[in-house]
Amino acid sequence: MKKSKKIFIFTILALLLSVSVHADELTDTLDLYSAAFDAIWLLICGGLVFFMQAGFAMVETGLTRAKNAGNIIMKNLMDFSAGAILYWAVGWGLMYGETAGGFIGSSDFFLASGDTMNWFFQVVFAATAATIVSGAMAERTKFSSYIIYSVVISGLIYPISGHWIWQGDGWLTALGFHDFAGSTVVHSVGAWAALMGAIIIGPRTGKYVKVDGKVSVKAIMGHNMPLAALGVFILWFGWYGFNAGSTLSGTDLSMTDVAVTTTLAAAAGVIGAMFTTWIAFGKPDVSMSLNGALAGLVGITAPCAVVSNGAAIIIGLIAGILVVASVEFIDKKLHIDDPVGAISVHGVCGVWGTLAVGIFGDLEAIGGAATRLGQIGVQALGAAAVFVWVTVTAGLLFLIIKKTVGLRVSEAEELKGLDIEEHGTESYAGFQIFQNM
Amino acid sequence: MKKSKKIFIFTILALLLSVSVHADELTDTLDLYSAAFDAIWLLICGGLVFFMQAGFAMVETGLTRAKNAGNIIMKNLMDFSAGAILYWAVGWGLMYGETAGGFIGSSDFFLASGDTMNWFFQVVFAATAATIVSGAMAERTKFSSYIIYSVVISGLIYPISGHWIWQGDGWLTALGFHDFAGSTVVHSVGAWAALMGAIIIGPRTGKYVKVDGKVSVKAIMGHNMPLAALGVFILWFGWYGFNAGSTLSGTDLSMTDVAVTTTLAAAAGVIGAMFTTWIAFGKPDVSMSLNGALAGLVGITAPCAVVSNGAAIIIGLIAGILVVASVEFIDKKLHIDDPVGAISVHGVCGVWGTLAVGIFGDLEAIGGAATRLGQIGVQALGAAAVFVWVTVTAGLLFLIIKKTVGLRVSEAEELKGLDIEEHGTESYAGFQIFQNM
Amino acid sequence: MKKSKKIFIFTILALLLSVSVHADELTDTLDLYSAAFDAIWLLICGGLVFFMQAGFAMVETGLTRAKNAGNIIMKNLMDFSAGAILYWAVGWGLMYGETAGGFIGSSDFFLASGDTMNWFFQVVFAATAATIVSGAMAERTKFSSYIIYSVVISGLIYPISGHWIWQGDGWLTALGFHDFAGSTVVHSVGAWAALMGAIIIGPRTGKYVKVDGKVSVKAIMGHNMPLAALGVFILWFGWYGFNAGSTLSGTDLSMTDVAVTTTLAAAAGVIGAMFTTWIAFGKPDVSMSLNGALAGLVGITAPCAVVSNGAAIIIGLIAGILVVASVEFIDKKLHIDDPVGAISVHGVCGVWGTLAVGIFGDLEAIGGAATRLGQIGVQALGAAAVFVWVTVTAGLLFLIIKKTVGLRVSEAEELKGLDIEEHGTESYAGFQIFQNM
Amino acid sequence: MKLVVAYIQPDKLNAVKQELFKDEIHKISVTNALGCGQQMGYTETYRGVDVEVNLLKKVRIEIAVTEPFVQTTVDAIIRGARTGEIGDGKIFIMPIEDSIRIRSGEKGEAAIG
Amino acid sequence: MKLVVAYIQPDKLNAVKQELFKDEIHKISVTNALGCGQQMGYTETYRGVDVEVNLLKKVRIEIAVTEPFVQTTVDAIIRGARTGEIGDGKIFIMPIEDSIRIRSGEKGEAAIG
Amino acid sequence: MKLVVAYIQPDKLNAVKQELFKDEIHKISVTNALGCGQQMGYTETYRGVDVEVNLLKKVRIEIAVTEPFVQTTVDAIIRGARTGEIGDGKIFIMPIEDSIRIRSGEKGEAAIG
Ligand SMILES: Nc1ncnc2c1ncn2[C@@H]1O[C@H](COP(=O)(O)OP(=O)(O)O)[C@@H](O)[C@H]1O
Ligand SMILES: Nc1ncnc2c1ncn2[C@@H]1O[C@H](COP(=O)(O)OP(=O)(O)O)[C@@H](O)[C@H]1O
Ligand SMILES: Nc1ncnc2c1ncn2[C@@H]1O[C@H](COP(=O)(O)OP(=O)(O)O)[C@@H](O)[C@H]1O
Repeated sequence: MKKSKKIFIFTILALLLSVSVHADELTDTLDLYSAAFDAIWLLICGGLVFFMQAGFAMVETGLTRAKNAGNIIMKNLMDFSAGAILYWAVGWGLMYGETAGGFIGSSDFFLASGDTMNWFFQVVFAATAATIVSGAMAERTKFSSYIIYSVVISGLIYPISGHWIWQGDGWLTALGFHDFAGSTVVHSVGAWAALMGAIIIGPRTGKYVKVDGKVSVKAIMGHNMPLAALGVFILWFGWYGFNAGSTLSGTDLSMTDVAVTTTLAAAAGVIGAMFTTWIAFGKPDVSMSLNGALAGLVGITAPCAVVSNGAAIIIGLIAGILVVASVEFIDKKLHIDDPVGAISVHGVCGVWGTLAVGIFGDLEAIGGAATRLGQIGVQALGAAAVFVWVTVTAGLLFLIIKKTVGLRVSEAEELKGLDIEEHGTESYAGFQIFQNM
Repeated sequence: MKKSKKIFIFTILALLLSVSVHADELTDTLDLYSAAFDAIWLLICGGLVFFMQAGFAMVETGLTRAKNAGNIIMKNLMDFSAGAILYWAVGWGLMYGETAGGFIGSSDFFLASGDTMNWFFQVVFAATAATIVSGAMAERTKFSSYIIYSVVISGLIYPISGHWIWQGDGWLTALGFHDFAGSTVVHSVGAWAALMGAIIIGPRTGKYVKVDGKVSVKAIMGHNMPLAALGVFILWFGWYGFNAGSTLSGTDLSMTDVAVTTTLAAAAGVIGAMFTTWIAFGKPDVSMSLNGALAGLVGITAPCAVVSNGAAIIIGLIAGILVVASVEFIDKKLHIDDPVGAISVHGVCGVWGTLAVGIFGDLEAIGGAATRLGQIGVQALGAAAVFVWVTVTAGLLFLIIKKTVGLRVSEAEELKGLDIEEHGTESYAGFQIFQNM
Repeated sequence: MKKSKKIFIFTILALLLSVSVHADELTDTLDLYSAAFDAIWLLICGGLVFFMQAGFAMVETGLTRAKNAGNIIMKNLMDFSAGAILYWAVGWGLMYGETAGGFIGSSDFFLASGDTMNWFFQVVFAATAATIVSGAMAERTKFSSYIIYSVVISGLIYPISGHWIWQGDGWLTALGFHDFAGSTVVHSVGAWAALMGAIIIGPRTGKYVKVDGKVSVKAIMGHNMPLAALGVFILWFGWYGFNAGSTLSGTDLSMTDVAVTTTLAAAAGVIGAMFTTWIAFGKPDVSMSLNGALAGLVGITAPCAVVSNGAAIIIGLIAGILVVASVEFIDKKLHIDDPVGAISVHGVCGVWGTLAVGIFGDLEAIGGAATRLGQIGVQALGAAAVFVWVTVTAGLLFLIIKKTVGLRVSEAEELKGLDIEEHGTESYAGFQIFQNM
Repeated sequence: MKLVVAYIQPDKLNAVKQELFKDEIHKISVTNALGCGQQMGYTETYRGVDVEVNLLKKVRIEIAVTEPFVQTTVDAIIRGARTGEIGDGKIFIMPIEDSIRIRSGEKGEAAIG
Repeated sequence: MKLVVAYIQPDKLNAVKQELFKDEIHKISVTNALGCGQQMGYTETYRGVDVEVNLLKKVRIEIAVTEPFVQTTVDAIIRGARTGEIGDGKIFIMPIEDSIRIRSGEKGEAAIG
Repeated sequence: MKLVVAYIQPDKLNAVKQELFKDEIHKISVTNALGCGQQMGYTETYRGVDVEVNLLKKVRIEIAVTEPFVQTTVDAIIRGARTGEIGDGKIFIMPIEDSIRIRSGEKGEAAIG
């Protein structure tokens, strides 16, 4: 009996051992799976956000004139390309490196850590911020200057304010500022740089004509609405990667909640913008309705994970109305020439989305300030801080470029079109196009 | 020895306990993973189906005239936007809420259940059904009327017949009707509404000209084949989400079988349509070959999960031939003006696909009727029921709109183009375009 | 006490048993999950690679003339459609069937194995190889001949050389040849077929004009740069599926490393090409910069999984420079007319990428030759073998077609445009286009 | 020989062509044009800014005919293009001194038809 | 009656229109044209190959006027289009023998305005 | 002064330009046009429906020259455009009464070249 007992004990021990060995393997497998979820998720979402570059290119091309189409494309191609390499060398380190006082990252340059998964998902965001600028400064900017400032934005300006909010140890994070997918971090940064650029470079020739001392605002029509519409659909599609991917984890099931708030806000943005133009101008305007979709998307970007579906609809609706009002105001009152409405879409609606976190957000989910008013305050502070940071640095940048290499093409070049003058080619060879537009 | 025994026992018990605690955690983890598979899968597939909106917009824009391009775009933008909000408020509840007698859903309005994952995947299907109509009624429909009927389709007509088939307790489900991804539920519903719309609104001016009492059929050429082709490629791409995503589960490995039948049927559809036009008209027709791809895709949508690869090729081939014959018949015999062939692609091939389930499907996999003939009968019944439901309700809807706000723009507006008249803008500013087309 | 002991033992045994039953179930679940990762991953990546067809169609359409746009589209549509069915019937078996001496596959025709997951991911690669040819032979090839040769390429030429490298038992695999995602297997195969096609069919009328015995090279401008740019963005987007998907496993975490090298090389390719044209022609050329992106992508396709980020940038940069030099050389020296630069992008940069594996690759990760020089040698050998295989078989194929059905349309047809002559329709009805281009 | 130049509404081109064909006038040339006449323009809006369009799309027809055919041609054009509303268009008649058929080198009235 | 035909730089169209309107000349027709004159063309490059463009974009204006208005019209065009640089364009004056308003059938000088 | 108006096949534009240049005629204006002449149209099909195209793409050339150059111009055009096939086109010669160079205000024959 003793022996059998021993055998019994050993059997059990062996079994238990095998279970625990198995358990080790199991843990490894489960960890691998968990990592695989994240990798697949972030890779696909990152891919979708990359595809937004096509969306921006098409929207900007469609809403400007045929004679500058090639130039717009080159800008979009170049800002991603130069930006990606700069963000690899410097930007990522400044944004996600170890914090220096909550203000700037200071390690992991050249992606020394090898954290390719997160880098890939982040680089496409950096490129988004940079590319927003090209729309507002379209049809008059020197290509060489464009390369310079777009590199500085992705390599320096964007990562630093990004560090404050998304690195985890940033000073705005510490205050409880919440920006889930980047209404402020990405969109506002791009838009405020766009604002400074549009101001400093001045309007396109013929946009604001002085007649008897009074400024008369002229429309310079975009040349290809179907292309612009395609761009908006691509952006909307990519935005599912942008927002839902910002869970940063493939096992965070709230991703589908995010997809729904994103959908509803975008839809409401279209409706808001369309009816606003219908009432204001008498007819539903095509390009403003397209902007409305983007406005709703930018608006929901910050709060998408912490608001209800109903709130998402309200946020989108207001964003849609806001974008029309803002485009009108910037064009007709401020006389700042923003051909594609980038400042209104990404800046104004970016701020709106950031505040909406405070106004509609589930405070517990946010885990920031204790009171609603407190959260709204923190959100306002964050938006303001980023506004100041970007307008000052981007303003300086544009002024320096203006004084040195020059920011703007000559009037003759502008008249003839940037495609011929800057790239020596036409974009629609063979088509008969009115050049006097 | 007693003590050591006790220790031994306790150790084992503790170990076993830890294993079972671990097992609880494990179950949780495995459940989470299973849910994550579903969430990722449905979110991405839903995103792909959303992107089909861009495809529809481009196909419809490309196959109609330049002067109506902006209008087509607005319709596609608006039907998704208004439809999404309506489907959230009402449609989803009517479709997937608790059944009232197998005929209509009656709970979960405003997505009270919070089932965001399934709602997201379903809303893009509802939008697909609605957007099909715009193609058939293009170039002559009042924009305001369009909004009204598209809202009714996504909010009421589509969800109710959808309930019969996809909710689980619907009366057609009970009879064994099988429609995997929606040849009937989505495509036919859109197409029959399109049919009624096209009949009630009448043909475009100049499409059917009476010469000496005989109707002469004129071609009104689409203005942008590359855009139409891009649209078809986008649709095909999105269809992988449409069909493969309809497994509704990320761990249902049959998804790759579905992807293959989908690919083969679409390819065969192109071949079928191309050779048919080659033989019938003497030259391989571009836009009909593009329609052929869509015909194959619509045809395989219902049976994609229950047929062999060989059957998929036959289904696609026949769909490709059918679509050409049907476009000819509807245009030249019935004189119903469907600029993009929506009725033929989505309606005729939708029915074909639905019947193909019965003809080629693996009866066991379908789990419906006992005999092949029985299954074909059930499929025919389902297709017929949906046909009646949609033609009656949509017919009424269009007639009411016609009598009240009016369905059609004036002939002068039509001549000048809906872009200028309905939206006050041109879509291709600067291009020299022949308006007398 | 005896009884209690027995109970105790049985309890423990039962528990252990339940654990091990549970373990069986667990293993099943874990296996299912592993398979689900692969299925989801390959399906989505395959979808992305499918979408590259749209990219190719748009690039080729944009870089050729308006009067041939419909023809280009038909070719792209048809090569995928016919190719998919051929690859299902024959190609897959020849490529992945049981090897006959390392040279050719000999089983699994008509996908008898039912391995839909891998077939789906592979068919889109086969289609990519076939579609490359259409760009180089654009604007002058008979449509019927196009169908014939594209079917032979996807059904025969591509699968056989593919077998050598990717089937596992191929003779080049045995030698240690490494081509992760297909710089040689896919891109070079397409390009060398394109080379033979472009040589045998001859240049477009008016491309090389003999003036006083000296050949003067004329530019034939592409008609739609925005479309070409959209195509490049779509291709880049799809390339994430192409390269990262080539891990062939959803739990291979190196997928994100691949995404990063892919991104950096493409970006560097743009920069390389742009600055090269800037220096060489005085202005940054739009269409060559677009080619630069593709050059970088083709270059990194083979080595993407075995090189560092820094090496990826160098590979891309050199690819970008190479592509410009090669386009110049092929056009101005060899007088081979390749409207879209397919030979340079896919052939020259394909070889460059294949060699780069040897030059920059991590030898251990490659697991091929023992020394760097050895690996470079093997890579060169593989590239050369494929070059010989394709030029000989494709050359024969084109010659036979030329002698029998004829390869080229008449000069009158070419002048009038293939859209009207081959398909009886125009692609941009209504637009006023200069036909004398 | 005269050159009859007519500006008509774009959508009347087909009708005019048919009327001309009925009278056996088969040779015409057409260009796209923009015109500003008695017909007022209209206002578009683009992103909320008004755009005054006072150059409307017109079609310009040129028909070279021998003297006896001038009236026939003018009548046919009027039949095809007249709606009675502002914007119907104008016809101008200009002298042609010579006419040459490139293919054959024929000159004068022989080359017109 | 005369037909004043002017080739001007595309970007001067608006200025010319305004000058004409100031002088109460409201009826004009415009077509897109390509022109080759004293103004040299320029060179584009496409994929590294030079493209000589010697047909530059121009706008062609046609104005039918009665004799007394010819000079006014010419002056207005010159005011609107002149920059003093090569490429400013040309004006040609041609005889019109008759003019018909399609809408009313009016003929001669009555139909011009 | 005369205005030489020629309708030619679009693909002959370059050849005509070169022949004109050889004879030192450098100033021309070109517009796109559609023409209907002896050359029959062709039939396209769109989605199975026949489309009769009887307005074919042509290029319209205008050259203002002084009397002595008329024949040279006509000959050069014929050299460049003739293939001997139907559709080669037509040349019309019309009187010009005056010509003004916008840049300098020069008038008459001085302004032509
Ligand atoms: N004097 C003119 N010179 C040049 N073109 C003219 C002139 N008068 C009319 N046209 C052309 O004819 C078109 C129709 O003229 P409009 O005055 O609107 O017609 P109607 O007076 O018959 O209503 C104008 O848009 C313009 O293109
Ligand atoms: N003799 C001519 N015949 C036809 N068109 C002419 C002639 N001379 C000038 N043009 C047109 O006028 C445009 C401007 O002519 P250009 O000689 O460049 O002007 P300028 O001599 O005033 O600088 C040309 O591009 C062409 O379209
Ligand atoms: N009488 C005419 N009036 C106006 N345009 C004409 C006339 N005759 C010919 N044309 C123009 O010239 C082009 C070529 O004419 P066509 O008769 O086909 O040439 P051909 O007789 O030399 O073969 C026509 O397409 C048309 O544009």
